[in-house]
Amino acid sequence: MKIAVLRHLAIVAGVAALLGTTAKAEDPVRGGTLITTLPQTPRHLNPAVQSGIVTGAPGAQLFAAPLRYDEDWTPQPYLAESWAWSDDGLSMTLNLVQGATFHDGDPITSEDVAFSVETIKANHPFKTMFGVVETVETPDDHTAILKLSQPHPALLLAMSSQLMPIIPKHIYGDGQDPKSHPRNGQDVVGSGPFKFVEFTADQQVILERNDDFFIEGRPYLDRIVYRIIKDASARAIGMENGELHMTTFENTVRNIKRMSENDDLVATDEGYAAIGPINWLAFNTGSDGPLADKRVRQAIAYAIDKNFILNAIMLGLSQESKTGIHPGSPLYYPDVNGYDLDIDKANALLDEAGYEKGADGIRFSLTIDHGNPTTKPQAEFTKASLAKVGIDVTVNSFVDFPTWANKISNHDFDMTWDTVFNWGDPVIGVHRTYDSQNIKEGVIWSNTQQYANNRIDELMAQAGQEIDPDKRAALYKEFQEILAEDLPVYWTNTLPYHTIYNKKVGNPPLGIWSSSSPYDLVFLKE
Amino acid sequence: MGFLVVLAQRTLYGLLLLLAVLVLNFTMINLAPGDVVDTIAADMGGASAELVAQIRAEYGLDQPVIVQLGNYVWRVFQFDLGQSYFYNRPVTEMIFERLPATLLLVFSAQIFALVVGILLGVFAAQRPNGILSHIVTLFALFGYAAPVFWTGILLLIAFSLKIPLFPVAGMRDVTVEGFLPQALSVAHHLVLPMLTLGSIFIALYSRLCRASMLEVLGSDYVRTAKAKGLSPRDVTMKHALKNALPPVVTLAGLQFSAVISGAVLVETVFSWPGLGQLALTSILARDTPTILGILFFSALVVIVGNLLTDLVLRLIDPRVRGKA
Amino acid sequence: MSAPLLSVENLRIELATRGGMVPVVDDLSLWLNPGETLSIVGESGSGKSMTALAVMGLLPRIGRVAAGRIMFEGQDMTQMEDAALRRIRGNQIGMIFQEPMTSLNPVYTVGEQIAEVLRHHQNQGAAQAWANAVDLLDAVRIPNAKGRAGTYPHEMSGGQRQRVMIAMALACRPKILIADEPTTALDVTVQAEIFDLMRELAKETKTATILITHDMGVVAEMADRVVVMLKGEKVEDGTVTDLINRPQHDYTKSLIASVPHLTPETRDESEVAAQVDQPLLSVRDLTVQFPVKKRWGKREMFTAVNGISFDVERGKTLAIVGESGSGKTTAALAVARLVAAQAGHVTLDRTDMLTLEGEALRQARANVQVIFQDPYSSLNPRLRAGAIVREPMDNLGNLPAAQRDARVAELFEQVGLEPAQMHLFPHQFSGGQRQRISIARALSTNPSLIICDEAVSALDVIIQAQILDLLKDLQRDLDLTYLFISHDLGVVQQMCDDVAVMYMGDIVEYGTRNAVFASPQQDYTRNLLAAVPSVESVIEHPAP
Amino acid sequence: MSEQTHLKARSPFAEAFEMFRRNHAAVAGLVILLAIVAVAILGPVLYSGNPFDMVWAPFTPPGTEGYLFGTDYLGRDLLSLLIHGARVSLTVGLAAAFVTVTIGITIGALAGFYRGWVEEVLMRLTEFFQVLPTLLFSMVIVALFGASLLMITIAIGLVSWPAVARITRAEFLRIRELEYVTAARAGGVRNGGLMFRVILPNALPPIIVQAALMVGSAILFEAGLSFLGLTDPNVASWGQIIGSNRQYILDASYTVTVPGIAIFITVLAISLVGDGLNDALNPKLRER
Repeated sequence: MKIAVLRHLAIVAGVAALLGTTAKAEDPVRGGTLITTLPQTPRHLNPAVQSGIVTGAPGAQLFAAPLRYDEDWTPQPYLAESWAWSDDGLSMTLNLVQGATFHDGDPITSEDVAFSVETIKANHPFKTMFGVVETVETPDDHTAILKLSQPHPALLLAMSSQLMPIIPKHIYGDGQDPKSHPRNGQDVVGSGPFKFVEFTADQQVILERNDDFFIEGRPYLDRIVYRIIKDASARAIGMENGELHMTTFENTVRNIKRMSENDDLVATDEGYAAIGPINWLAFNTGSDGPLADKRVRQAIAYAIDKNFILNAIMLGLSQESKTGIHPGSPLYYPDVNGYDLDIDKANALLDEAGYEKGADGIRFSLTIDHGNPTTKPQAEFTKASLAKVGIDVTVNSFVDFPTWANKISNHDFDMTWDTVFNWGDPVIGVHRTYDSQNIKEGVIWSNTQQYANNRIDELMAQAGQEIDPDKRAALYKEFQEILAEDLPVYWTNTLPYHTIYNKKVGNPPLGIWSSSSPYDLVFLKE
Repeated sequence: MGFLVVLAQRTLYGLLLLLAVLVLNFTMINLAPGDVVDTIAADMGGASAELVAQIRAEYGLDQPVIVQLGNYVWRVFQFDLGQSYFYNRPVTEMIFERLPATLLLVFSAQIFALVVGILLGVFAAQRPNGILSHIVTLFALFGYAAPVFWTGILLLIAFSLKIPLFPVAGMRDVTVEGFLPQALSVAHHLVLPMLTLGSIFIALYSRLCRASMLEVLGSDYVRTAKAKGLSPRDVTMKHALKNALPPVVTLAGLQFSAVISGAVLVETVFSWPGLGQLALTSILARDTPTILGILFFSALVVIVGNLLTDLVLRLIDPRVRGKA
Repeated sequence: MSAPLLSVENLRIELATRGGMVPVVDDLSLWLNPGETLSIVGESGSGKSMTALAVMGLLPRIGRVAAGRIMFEGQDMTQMEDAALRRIRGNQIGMIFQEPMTSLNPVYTVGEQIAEVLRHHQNQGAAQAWANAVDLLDAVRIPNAKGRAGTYPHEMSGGQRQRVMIAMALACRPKILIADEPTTALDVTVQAEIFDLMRELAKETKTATILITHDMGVVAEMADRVVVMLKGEKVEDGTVTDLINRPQHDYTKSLIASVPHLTPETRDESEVAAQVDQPLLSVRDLTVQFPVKKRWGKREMFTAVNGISFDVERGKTLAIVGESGSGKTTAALAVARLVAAQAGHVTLDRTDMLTLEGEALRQARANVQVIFQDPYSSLNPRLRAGAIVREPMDNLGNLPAAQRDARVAELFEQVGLEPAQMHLFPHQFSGGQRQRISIARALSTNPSLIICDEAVSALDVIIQAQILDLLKDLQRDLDLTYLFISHDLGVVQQMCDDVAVMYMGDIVEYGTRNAVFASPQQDYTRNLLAAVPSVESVIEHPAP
Repeated sequence: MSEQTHLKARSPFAEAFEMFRRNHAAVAGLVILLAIVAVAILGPVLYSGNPFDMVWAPFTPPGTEGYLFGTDYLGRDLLSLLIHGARVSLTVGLAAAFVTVTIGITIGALAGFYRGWVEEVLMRLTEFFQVLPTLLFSMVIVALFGASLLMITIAIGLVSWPAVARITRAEFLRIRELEYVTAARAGGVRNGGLMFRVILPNALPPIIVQAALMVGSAILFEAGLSFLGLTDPNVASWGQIIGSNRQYILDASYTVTVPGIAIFITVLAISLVGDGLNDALNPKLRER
C-alpha cells in the first residue's frame, strides 16, 4: 500500500509529529453527530437479506454480528464473547455476551442467532456462505452451535456485520417474506450500537446512539447521519466545504487525489481488504469465436497496457491485481504472469492461434460491454488497445444494470469489464467465478465465462474445506497459477476504494470491512 | 359559465388523459425487449424454469397483455400502483415520499422564472431597441442555451466549493430542529437548484413578455389609457401588463413537462430527493412498476399544472371566464 | 368674438421611416372656438388622425412635432412637460377613438375604467368615483347603468362600448372632445344613435368638439366648420354650408359627390320588363347554420341565413344590403358553395349547385367567382400577381397552359393594370390595385356570376368610385352578372338593379332599386335609409 | 400606378432577408453557426485521426503540448473529440428537428384544415403528448429500446412535436379564414393544394423559427440524455463528452467546460438566428 498519496500524507504526518503538534492518540470524546455518506439509496437496511455496501454500512450499526475484525484479519469478540471449532471442523460453538438486548428491549438469544443464520441461508445471494450449515443448535440462551456438513474455513469471516447480522426473530419471524419485510426499511429493530431514527430514500438515514448497547460506555457518537449523495463531485465538494465528516467507498480517483491535498482531510485506502474489489476483463470462453482459445485471451492481455490503467486511469491509487484474489488477502499469490504490455508477443500469439491479419489489418471483431459506468474508460481503452493488434472492438452502450446482467448471465457477450468483490474469503467471493458447477444461465456473477477446468474445481473443493491456513494457501497458490495461465478473466487492478475523513473524526473505520463495521469506536474530536 | 362546472369538466378530461398515459406507457414497456422476470430472477441469484413460471404467475405476467393492462388500470383506479421490484415497497408510498421535493422544486423554479422573466420582459419592452433591452435579452438567453446540468455544476463549484454559500446536496440539514429552522434550511438548500432550473425558462418568458408587452403597448386601449392622462407607470403596470400576461402564463403552463424534465437533471446534480432521482434509479434497475408510477405521476403534475394555469388565466383575463 | 379655445399654427408632424423623417402633416393651421364643432375631413393617410394625436401629445414613438405650435388656453402644448400634459389629457381634453371594440381595456370593468379617470383627475374616493361612473353610464343611455358598470367590455355591443368611451372622455367635463372617426366601425343605425348622443351631450356640457371623419355626410350633419385635408395639407376650410355649396378644390368636390343621394333617379322601366328569360341564379329557401359550442360540449346551431329566396337575372346586379351580422355574406358564399348550406336550392345556369360533390363541384366553381372585401388578405402574399390571376386557370377551365400567360396579360389590361406588373408581389401594390388584381382573378375563368363581397368597403372614396366604374364597365362589356354584397346604401344605389335587404338572417325587403329606395315597405328599411348621413340638410336649394 | 411598373419584384423572403441582415445579433449568430457547421463538415477531414485514439497523457491541461483543449481521462485529444462531436450533435439536432417538424406539421395541418372530429382527435393526441414529461419519457424509450443515436433522435422527435403541431394548427386556423384561401378554393384548388401550396407556405414563418429553435433544444436534449448515461459510447457527441467526463469536473473541469461551452455557443447562435428569423418573418414587426 505504498502509494503516492499515502506517502505524501505520511510525510505530512511525520513533519507534524516532529513539531510535536500531535501528542498522542486522543482520548475518545462522547457526543456529536457524524455526517457521512451513502453513494446510493439502499433498498432497505437489513443486510441479512441484501448484499451490498449501502445496506451494509447502516446495517452494521443497526445489527451486531457474532464477531468483528481488526485490520490484520484477526477475529475479535463482539456479540460472541468466545467461539470454538470442534476438532473435526464440523461444528462451531458461539458463546453470546450476557445481557445483550435488541433495541426494543428484548434479550438477544441463541434462538435469534439460529433464526438469523436460517434467514441468511435462505435469502442472501451468497449461497456459499452458510450453504454447508445444516442446523444451528441452541442448548441454552447464550450458546449457539452451528453444525456443518463439511469443514468451512470461510465461516469465521462470514460472521462479521456485513454478512451475518443478528436479527430479532420476534420481528422477522412473523411469517412474512423476509426479503420484502416492512421492517427492513422502517422502524428497524436491531442489536447494534445505533438505533433507527429515520430512513428517507434519496435523502438520508439517521441513526442514534443505543444507550443499552451491550458494550459498556459505547458508542461515543450521539448520532450518525448518512446522507445519500449519488454524485461523487458533490460528495467531494461536501467534504471540502466541511458539510460532511467522512465518506467511504470513494473510487473517482481525481476527486480522491484532490481531497487528499486538503489540509483538513485524510484520504486512505485502508479498510477494504475484506471487501476485495477487483476490476477485470472477463472473456466468454464458451463462445464459438476466437476467445475459446486461451492464446487469444493471453494476446489480448498482452495488448492491454496495464500500467496505463493503473497510472493514467487510476492515477496510481489502486493496486495491481494479478489474480482473482485481492492483493489485500493473505491468500494472494503475486508471483504469476502479470501480462505486462508486449505487443509483439500479442501479435505472435494471435498469428499462432491462426488469426492472421486481413488485408485491412483486422484479424477479427469482438464486442465489449461494461458492467457499470465507472469501467467505461477501461472499455474504451480496450477498444483502442486492441485496434493496435488488429482486433476490431465495438463498445456496447451500458444503459441499465439488469440489461447488462441479463446479457452477460445468458452468455450473450464476447468480453466485458466488470467489478467483482471477494467478500473476505475466496469461498464466498472467488469460487463462484471459476466453478464449472456454477455455470448458470441467468445468474450474474456466476461463472459467466463458462470456464471449466477439473483441476481448478478440485482445488476449490479442497481449499473450501481446509482449515489449516498454510495448506490452504498452498492450494490457492496452485489455483492462482493455473488461472493466470488459462486466463478466463484478465485481472488488472483493485478498485481504488478510499475512505476520506475530516481530521475531526477519531477512530475512522479502517478495519478490513471499512464502513460495514460497527462505528461504536468512532468519535468526533473537540 | 359556472366556475365549478369548468373545473369539473377539466378534471374529468385530465383523468381521461391520465388513462391514456397509463395505457401508452404500459403498452410501451410491454413492447420493449426484455422481461422483468429476467431481472427478478437475476436479482434472486438465478431461477429455475419452474420458479420463473411461478414468478410470472405471481406478478400476473402469464396472462395476455390486455388482461394485464386491464388489471393494472383497475388497480390504479384504486390508487394502487403496484409494488416496486427493486425496493419491494408500494410504488405509491415511494412516490409520495419524493413528490413534495419535486413539486417544491418545479413550482418554485416556475415562479422564479416567471417573476424574473416578466420583469426583464417589461423592462426590455420600455425601449425595445435600446442597448439595455438587447443586453437583457442576451442575458436571459444564457440560461436557455447552457445545458441545465452544466449550469448546475458550475453553480455548485462556484457557490458551494469556491464560495461556500450554499449546501452541496440534499434538501435539508437534519441537524436543525424546529419547524422554522427546518423551513429555512429547506429554502437554503433550494436556492441553487431553483436558480438552475429556473434559468432555462427565463429567456422564454422574458422574450414572450417583451413581445406581448410591445404588442399591448401599441394597442388602442393603452392609447386610451394615455389619453386619460394616466402616468406612464400606471399605463405600463396597470393597463399594459395585465393584458400582456395571459400569453406568458399560457406558455408557462405548456412548459410544465419541460420543467419536470429539467428537474430530473437538476435533481441529479444537486442530489435533490425528488421523483427525478427515483426515476433514474428505477430506469437503471428496470423497475417497471416504479417507472410506470413515476410517468403517471409526472403526467398528473403536468395536468395539475395546466389546470392551475387555467385558473390563473381566468383570474387575470375576464374574457376567458366566459369560455369553457 | 373671444380668442379660440385651441389653435394649431403651422403644424408640421414628421414620422421616422427608413428613408429618414417624412412629413405627414405640413403647415396646418386651424382653430376651435368654445362650444363649436369643427370637422377635419380627409381620406386615410391625410394626416387628420396624426393632428389629433399631436394635440393630445400622443404621437407614436417614431413621430414628432417638427414645427408649429398648438396653443391651448394660452400655452403651447408642444412645449409642455409631460406631467403638465397629463393634467390636460382626459381632464381638459377628452378623446374617443375609431375602434370601440379595442379601445377599452378588456381586463377591467367599464365602471372601473370610467371611475379611474375621476379618481385620477378629480381625486375622488373610490365609492364616489364609482357612483359618478354609474351616473355617466346612465347619461350615455346605457340601460341598467348600475348593473352594467360591473361588466367587462367584451360583454357589450360595439355601440355600447362607444357610449362608454364617450362617458369616459366626458367624465371630467373637458373643454374639448376629440372624436377620431368615432362611428366608422359601427353600423349605420348605431352611428345615427351615437351622433344624436354626441350632439346632445355637447350642447349640454358646452364642450367644443373636433370631429375627424372621411364622410362628408357626417360633416354636414354634425359640424359647424370644416377643414379638408389631403396628403398632410389643408386644402380648404370654411363653414359647412359654404364649403358644401361652394367647394373650391376638386378633392372636396369628389368627397361631396361620394355622399349617397338616396333620392331615386328615374329609369327606363321597360328595360327591366324585357327580361323574360329564366334567371341566371335562382335561390330558394336557402338556410345556413353554424355550430356554436355550448356548455358540456353540446353543439347548438346558430342560424345565419334563414330560408331566403331571390333571383338574379343574367347581366343584372342584385345587391344584398344589411348591417353586420345580418347574414348577407354568408348567404352569398353559400351560393358559391364556399360555406355549407343546410337546406334550400341554388340553381345557377341550370346547375343545381347544392347537390354537387367532388370533382363536379370543383369544376362548377369556374362559373361563380368572388371578389372579397379586404384587399390585404384576399391575395396570397407568397404568390406574384400574375400567378394569383393564373391560379384559377391552372385549376379550372380548359385553356392550354401555353396561352394562360397571355390571357393573364390580357386580364391585367382589362382591369387597368400593366402586364409588366405581373411579376410583382401583392404587398407592392396599393389597395385599389389589389382590388383590380382580385377582379382580374375573378374574371379569369369566365364566370357567369361574380359575387362582390363588400368589394369596395375598405377603399377610400375616390378609389372606391374608380373600382365601381371598372365593375360597371366590365359588366357592360362582358355581360357580367353581379351579386353585390354591401352595407353601404350609397354604393348599392349606384350599382344595383334589384335590392334585397337582410336583417338577422331574413330578407325583409326585396324589389327593384326604385321600389326599395323610394317607397320602402318595412320599418327596418326606412330606419336604415334615414340613418344614412347626407348633405341634404345644408344644401342651399336655389330659389324656385 | 406607373411608378411601380419598373419596380423590382421583391419576394416576401427577400424582404425578410433584408430585415434579418439589419439584426446584428442574428447575423453574428448566423456567422457563428455557419462556422460551427463548417467545422462539423470539414473538421474531421482537416483535423484527421480517430477522435477515440489516445494521443497523450490523460488530463493534459488545455494549451500544453499542442493540444488546444487538452486531453480527457484517456488522453484523447479534446479538440478532435469536439470537432467530431460537432458533426454528431448537429446531426442529432437536425434530424430530431426534422422528425419533430414533419410530425408536427402533418398533425397540425390536418387538424387546422379539416377541423371537426379530425381536429378534435388530433388535438387530443397532441395534448396527450404534451402531458408526457419529455425527458422522462425519452429516457424510458432509450432505456427500453437501446441507446443508439437513431433511437435517441426518434425519442427526442417523439416528445417534441406537439409544440410544432400547435403552432401549425394555430396558423392554419388563422390563415384558412383569410380571403385568399377562400379565393383559391373558389379558383378550384383542391384540398391538398390548399393545405400545402396555399396555406402552408404562409404558415411557415413561425414554424421555421420553431424548427430552428428545435435544433438547439434537441442538442440540449441529447446532452441531457448523455449526461444521464443514456448514450451511444461509440460516437462522440458533445453531450457524451460531458457525460463521460462528468466525474472529473472538480479537477479537470475543462473536460466538461469546453464541450459545455461548445453546446452553449451553438445553442446561443441558433437562438439568435431564431430570434432574427422571428423578427424578420413577422410581418407585424416588419411594418414597425
